[in-house]
Amino acid sequence: MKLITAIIKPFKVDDVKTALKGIGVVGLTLTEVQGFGRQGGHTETFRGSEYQIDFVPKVKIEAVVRPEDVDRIVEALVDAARTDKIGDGKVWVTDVDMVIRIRTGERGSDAL
Amino acid sequence: MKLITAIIKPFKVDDVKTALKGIGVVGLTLTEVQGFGRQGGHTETFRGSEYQIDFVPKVKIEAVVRPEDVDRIVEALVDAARTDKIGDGKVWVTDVDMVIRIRTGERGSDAL
Amino acid sequence: MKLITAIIKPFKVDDVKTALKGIGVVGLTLTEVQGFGRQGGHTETFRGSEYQIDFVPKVKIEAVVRPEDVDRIVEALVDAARTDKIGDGKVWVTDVDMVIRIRTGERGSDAL
Amino acid sequence: MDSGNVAWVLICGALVLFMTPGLAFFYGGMVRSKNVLNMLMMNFWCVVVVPLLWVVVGYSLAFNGTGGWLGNFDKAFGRGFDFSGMEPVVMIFLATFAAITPALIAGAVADRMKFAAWAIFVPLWSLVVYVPVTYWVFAPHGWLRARGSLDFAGGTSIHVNAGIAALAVVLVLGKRRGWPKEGAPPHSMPLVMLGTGILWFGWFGFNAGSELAADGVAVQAFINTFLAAAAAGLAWCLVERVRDGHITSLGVASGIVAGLVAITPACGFVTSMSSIAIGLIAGVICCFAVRVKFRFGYDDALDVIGVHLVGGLVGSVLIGFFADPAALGYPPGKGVGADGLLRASQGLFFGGGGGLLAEQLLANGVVLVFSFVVTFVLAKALDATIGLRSTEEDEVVGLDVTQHGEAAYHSGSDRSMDRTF
Amino acid sequence: MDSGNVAWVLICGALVLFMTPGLAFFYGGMVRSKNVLNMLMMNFWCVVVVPLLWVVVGYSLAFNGTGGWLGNFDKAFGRGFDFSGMEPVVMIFLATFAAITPALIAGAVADRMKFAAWAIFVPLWSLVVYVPVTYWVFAPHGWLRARGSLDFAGGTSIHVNAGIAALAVVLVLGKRRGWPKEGAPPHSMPLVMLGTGILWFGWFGFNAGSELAADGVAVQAFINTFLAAAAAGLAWCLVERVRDGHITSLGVASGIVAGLVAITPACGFVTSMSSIAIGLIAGVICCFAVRVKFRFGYDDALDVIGVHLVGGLVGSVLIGFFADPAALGYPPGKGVGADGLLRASQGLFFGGGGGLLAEQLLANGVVLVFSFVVTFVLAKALDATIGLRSTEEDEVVGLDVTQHGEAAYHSGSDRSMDRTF
Amino acid sequence: MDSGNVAWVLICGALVLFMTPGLAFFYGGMVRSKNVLNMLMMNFWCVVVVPLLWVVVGYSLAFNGTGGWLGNFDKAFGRGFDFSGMEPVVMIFLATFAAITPALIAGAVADRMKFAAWAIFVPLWSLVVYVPVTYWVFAPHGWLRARGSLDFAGGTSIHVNAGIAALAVVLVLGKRRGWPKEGAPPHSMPLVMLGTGILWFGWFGFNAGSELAADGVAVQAFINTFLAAAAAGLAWCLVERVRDGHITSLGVASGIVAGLVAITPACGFVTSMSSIAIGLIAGVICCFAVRVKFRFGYDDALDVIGVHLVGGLVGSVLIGFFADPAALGYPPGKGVGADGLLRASQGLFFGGGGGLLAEQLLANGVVLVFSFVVTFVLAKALDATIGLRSTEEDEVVGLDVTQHGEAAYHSGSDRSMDRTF
Ligand SMILES: Nc1ncnc2c1ncn2[C@@H]1O[C@H](COP(=O)(O)OP(=O)(O)O)[C@@H](O)[C@H]1O
Ligand SMILES: Nc1ncnc2c1ncn2[C@@H]1O[C@H](COP(=O)(O)OP(=O)(O)O)[C@@H](O)[C@H]1O
Ligand SMILES: Nc1ncnc2c1ncn2[C@@H]1O[C@H](COP(=O)(O)OP(=O)(O)O)[C@@H](O)[C@H]1O
Repeated sequence: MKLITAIIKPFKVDDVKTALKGIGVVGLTLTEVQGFGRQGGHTETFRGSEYQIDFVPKVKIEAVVRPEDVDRIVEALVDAARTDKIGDGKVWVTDVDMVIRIRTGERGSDAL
Repeated sequence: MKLITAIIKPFKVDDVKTALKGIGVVGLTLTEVQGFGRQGGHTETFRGSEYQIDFVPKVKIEAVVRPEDVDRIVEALVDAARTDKIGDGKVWVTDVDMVIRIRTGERGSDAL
Repeated sequence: MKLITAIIKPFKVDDVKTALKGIGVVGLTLTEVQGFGRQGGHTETFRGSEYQIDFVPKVKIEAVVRPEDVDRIVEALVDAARTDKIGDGKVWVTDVDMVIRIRTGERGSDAL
Repeated sequence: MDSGNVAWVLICGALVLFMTPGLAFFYGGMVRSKNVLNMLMMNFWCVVVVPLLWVVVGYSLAFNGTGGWLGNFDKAFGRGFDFSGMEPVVMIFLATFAAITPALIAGAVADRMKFAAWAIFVPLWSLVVYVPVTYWVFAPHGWLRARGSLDFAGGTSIHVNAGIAALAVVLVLGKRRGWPKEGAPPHSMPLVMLGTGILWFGWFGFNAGSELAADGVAVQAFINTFLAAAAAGLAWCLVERVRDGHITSLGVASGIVAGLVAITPACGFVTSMSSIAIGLIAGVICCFAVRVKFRFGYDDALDVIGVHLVGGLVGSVLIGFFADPAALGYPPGKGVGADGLLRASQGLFFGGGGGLLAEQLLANGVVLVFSFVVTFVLAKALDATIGLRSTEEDEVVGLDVTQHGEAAYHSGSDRSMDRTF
Repeated sequence: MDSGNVAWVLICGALVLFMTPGLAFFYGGMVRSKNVLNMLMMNFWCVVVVPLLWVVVGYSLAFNGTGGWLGNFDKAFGRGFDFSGMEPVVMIFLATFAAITPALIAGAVADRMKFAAWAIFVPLWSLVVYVPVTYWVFAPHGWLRARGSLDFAGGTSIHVNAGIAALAVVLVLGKRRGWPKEGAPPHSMPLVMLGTGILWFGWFGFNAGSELAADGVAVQAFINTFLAAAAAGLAWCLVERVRDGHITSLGVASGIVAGLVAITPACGFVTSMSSIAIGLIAGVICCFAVRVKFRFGYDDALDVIGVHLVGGLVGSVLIGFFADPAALGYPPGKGVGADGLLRASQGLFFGGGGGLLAEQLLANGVVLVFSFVVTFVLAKALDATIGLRSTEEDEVVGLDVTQHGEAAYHSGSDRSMDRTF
Repeated sequence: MDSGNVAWVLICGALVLFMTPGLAFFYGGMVRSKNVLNMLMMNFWCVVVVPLLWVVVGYSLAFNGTGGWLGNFDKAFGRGFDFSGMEPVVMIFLATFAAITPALIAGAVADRMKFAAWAIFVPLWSLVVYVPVTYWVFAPHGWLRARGSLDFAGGTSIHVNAGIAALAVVLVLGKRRGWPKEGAPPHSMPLVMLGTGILWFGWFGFNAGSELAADGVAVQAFINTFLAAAAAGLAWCLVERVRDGHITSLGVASGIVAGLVAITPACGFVTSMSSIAIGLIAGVICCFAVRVKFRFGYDDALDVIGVHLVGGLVGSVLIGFFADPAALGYPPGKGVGADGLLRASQGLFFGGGGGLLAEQLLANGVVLVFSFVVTFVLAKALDATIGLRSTEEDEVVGLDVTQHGEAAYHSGSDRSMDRTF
């Protein structure tokens, strides 16, 4: 099994979800995160004091998938998340030893 | 070292924590996440407009553990988190190259 | 590629960010998490009923980096995050199969 | 028709109307974020449904009579009011009291009651419990009032009445899953403190407005409302400091409300110093009373019983000791009050003997029994028909989504969602 | 100068001032957290800019005249007020009305308007639209009023006026990206409910204060304000229950506001039972009206048109049917009202024939056309010069950060940030 | 006893009571979520403790005297009030002033003060600083007032007094860890804006109620309170626009409060146009004053000094220029005011020469010195005994959990927790 992790722009969540659903991804987990990167942040002013906010809101999407599906899914994800503007985010893939469905105890691809 | 990641139902957090504590897990990290899966979500209505909310609140639990403990811990976790209802969640295990305790710089199992 | 994951004390975020920036880390992702560990939590009282709160607020930092940079970065991170008080947190490193920049589709170290 | 009195009672009416949202936030902050809208809705429902009922028939039945037991229909449908006199002012002022009384009960049934059941419970309870009790205690010829029991602004008819009714409903409704082993800390204490501020602010209208005139008694009631709340807030803080080691914001908020409840029946009959005493006593007693539910195992989620029932009883009984209408310039025993029919005697501490105390005990005893029995029967009937309790699944998911199809907060700073119409 | 009347109108003025923050929270809770401060600012901007304009020149132009079309400058710069009479009280009371009227429009343009454009739009609109319309409808000699049309507290001059202006602005401004396919649920419903509570509370001052005295008509207006809000809230809930299967908190809040809007023009001319009827009708109609935007494709973000324009029209037209000043003790047709110049005739249902209805239709028709045209031109002019619309990038990032350099919430419990000065 | 005046002053008292929760939210929204309950508690503590002290002894010492320096005990323990006159109304009205004054200081000591120390500081400070200063400035025979200095609603005795006391306390208390390098942005700006709305609403009672009657002067004070707040809010916005490029919500809120502070001493002595001038001046000056702390390095966390001390001084000194009691119908120099003892002279701009200005400078100078010295000694004494400052560990973890055993928010939508009793 492989774990696909993607950091995307929040307003792209629906598009990505729809795209992944479209190619048979039946489950994923989403986390609200904050990103630091080339995109840079913004400044805020409170009573004349300026603050540099380096972190911008992002969404992290994690999906455990079958190894053979990784390339298709990553491709679909990247297409759906791309806006061609800086800050679109990253996708990375890591190896998973095993996955279990809590409800049934099923393992491996049956657990997805 | 191995990293156990579990997505569970929020109201199961206490049970899972107690169970893991019981079998000697001394530390873990929790994140509030939102899950998309078979369980499906719900609809919300605002001034007559309907929205399909596909994501349901879940909690992600991460614990770095000794390889030899993985099976016992996963088992305990699954038992504690199971409600036999759809949406109970997943557990997956990934490999960890090294772990360090920031305070002491200890590495490996001493760091847990 | 390697993924460095660190759990640190929230008020250390700026120091850590600055330190990593200093040694050339151009991007990272931050998540507000809650930690359970040796540090213990605190009790809260509501109308005379006590609650034991085991989880303390922490921040999780994730950075995908080149394998050869791991040691330098981990070291810098640990130094910046250390307060020598219990609860400083952990750092762990996992292997990453591949990483892609969504905007450009670049892979590997070019994606960072 | 004196413009100063009209201005005073109208603005007091607006203040009391504002109390129901205040109560909604006070309660709503204490529940988990999955149930907060349901709590707000239980309160807002009272304020849209009950006032209509009040104007259509409630007021006439609760105030317009010559017998001791119940009013008639002469003032039903807003008929027969003379707008050159105070009566329409009084009618609408009291509509806000009718609205907030069932809302008090919402705190006890939090997190688990089917909204449909609540929606039906509220108007029925107002008619079969609130209206008769109000007549007995408040109406010029009400039998409990005629006997000489005193209730200036609604300690017996509102707080004791709603508090005991809350007990009856929770006994039928049962405990929340996990309770008492598990508890759910407030999802937003600032919301609770906002509710507290609004309640105190509005309570000046509730108590001092009940004089129905801007005169010396209203001033005394205003002063007492201020002091009793402060004294009870302080008392609760001190108990917490000694007992728990901490002074909590929920503690001071609870104490303030307990003091306001306790002074409600007494505020027009006691002196400033007595109001401080009443506040201190109520603060201490209620601070312990909120823990009684763990001993007896009834799940009064947000302590309606510990604060409103107990606080109301404390204040109402203490009238028997502290009442000093003479000091306030009432001709004692003579007909006084807005309608000239009130008989205000002295309390035990001020040369009045035990007579008044006895009447206070009787009046509250009567209300306790009547309200508990009728409410219990009503709750049982609803449970047997449409069912009071939400499903366990709904309780886990939360009442906001399951009862109202809404969620209170959507944090995702700029996640938008597809509309499905 | 009667102290009771002064006290009443002053406190009502404070209540109406409090309504603008209330409106800000009502609207602010409905937008996403990235745009909430911008929404609050659009409202607060009105309350800092417009009252100054009002005292400097607005009041004099909007009320102080002898012709039918516009006032003069005799009372400009706060000159010429007699502080032993009611006029300065009336002037400042009405300043709060002037402030909240443009604020109503903010709900329609939410999430996408450049703040600089809003900052300029507000004072200009107040001068070229609000001032003349107010003179025609409200001023003693205003031509629409002189003809006999009735508007007790601002249904035509405020809600219809602001509602149609909102339509004109959104037509120039265009839709939010993604709308109507995507929508954005309220980021904080408790904030919406807080706004609702404050609005209802303040609306008593808005309506009953408009009598400018604490008398029987004020009492009737107060009662009607209470009942119509409750009736409309109830009606909206029932429609939702039947149509959507759920009763929502946003629904009851919307219904309450719709009822308050609808009774605003009528509250001083109808009986209690008529106010319930008006509330029920307004609640049902507005509950459907808020969905019209999807059919016609104008992006009225927070339903200013569906609630304020439609609700205002409903109430204003229903005066033609329900007006019954005789029952309220006005000498019908004779000169009455605070300035002794009002001609209040009976409505269709109460023996008045269709005359009043015709005047109501005329008055609202005139305001609809005038306000739409002038506002449309004004919006076009601003768009052509400084531009009305924020960049798409700013819209995505959010208006709080891009327009105001602030974020509404900083949750990180103890993350501190480096100050860069 | 005029019912209109009683109604007016009572409702104003309720409005001022509501201001302390308002201030709590204004401050509470500006701190991090780990410290918000502590901030709310510092405010609520004032409102439960000080009014009791006030009725028991404070009022009598602060108002009931014949000498120039301090009152006596004749009205202690609520004794000796005639409820057919205005005095009890005045006493309770002023209790709310006594409560909010120390609460103002809370903004300066945010995030780091031990709650136990605050709990003791508040009543002591009220007795040794607030009571004498109030007597000198406000009491009929107070020496500063007798000399002819003017303070209509508490600019000198409340805002200057609390502002300079705040400076004394923070000098003893020291800076927050990380300050000024690090700062902590507001955890909830909507909460700040809510506080702002409540403060403005309540301030009408604070200022216009201080006339203690519903008459022409009250109307002028009401108008001025409205206009100065608007003008200062606008001024602050314009400075921000020019200086920082953005108009912020915290900016408009700060400006509004600065204007309210500045007009407080002047509202009953100046004309409408003068109040606009005072507001504009105060808005600009305070907008720069809040940055002075970075130059001098005192950690006035939420700018009590920059807004209340500076704003109070500005308003109080400008009385010397703008006072025009003649235009307001006061017989100049003659005995006027509620107690008939006030001597109101003209300001420099209105033919009064420099006399009044000199008195204003003297009065504020005296209060600055007295309040600073006594407060500094008091703070040092507390620091030496129980300690003012929380531990660094507590400061990092947050004061809510460490001082009160509570957390403000529990977001986990349905996480429940084991009760340990
Ligand atoms: N090395 C990294 N490790 C983890 N997350 C990263 C890394 N680099 C960037 N990110 C995440 O991706 C987001 C976008 O990256 P950024 O450099 O801003 O733009 P782009 O993806 O177009 O290069 C960042 O906000 C951060 O959340
Ligand atoms: N492939 C996956 N990758 C990551 N998370 C998943 C995946 N599938 C499911 N999840 C998580 O598990 C939760 C429960 O899964 P779901 O399919 O709803 O029920 P069940 O676990 O009973 O099959 C989801 O809400 C989601 O958070
Ligand atoms: N085995 C673990 N797996 C994942 N996270 C852990 C683990 N142990 C500790 N943590 C995280 O590290 C934080 C600090 O750990 P703790 O034991 O409290 O102190 P220390 O790091 O000084 O040993 C915890 O709050 C938790 O978030």
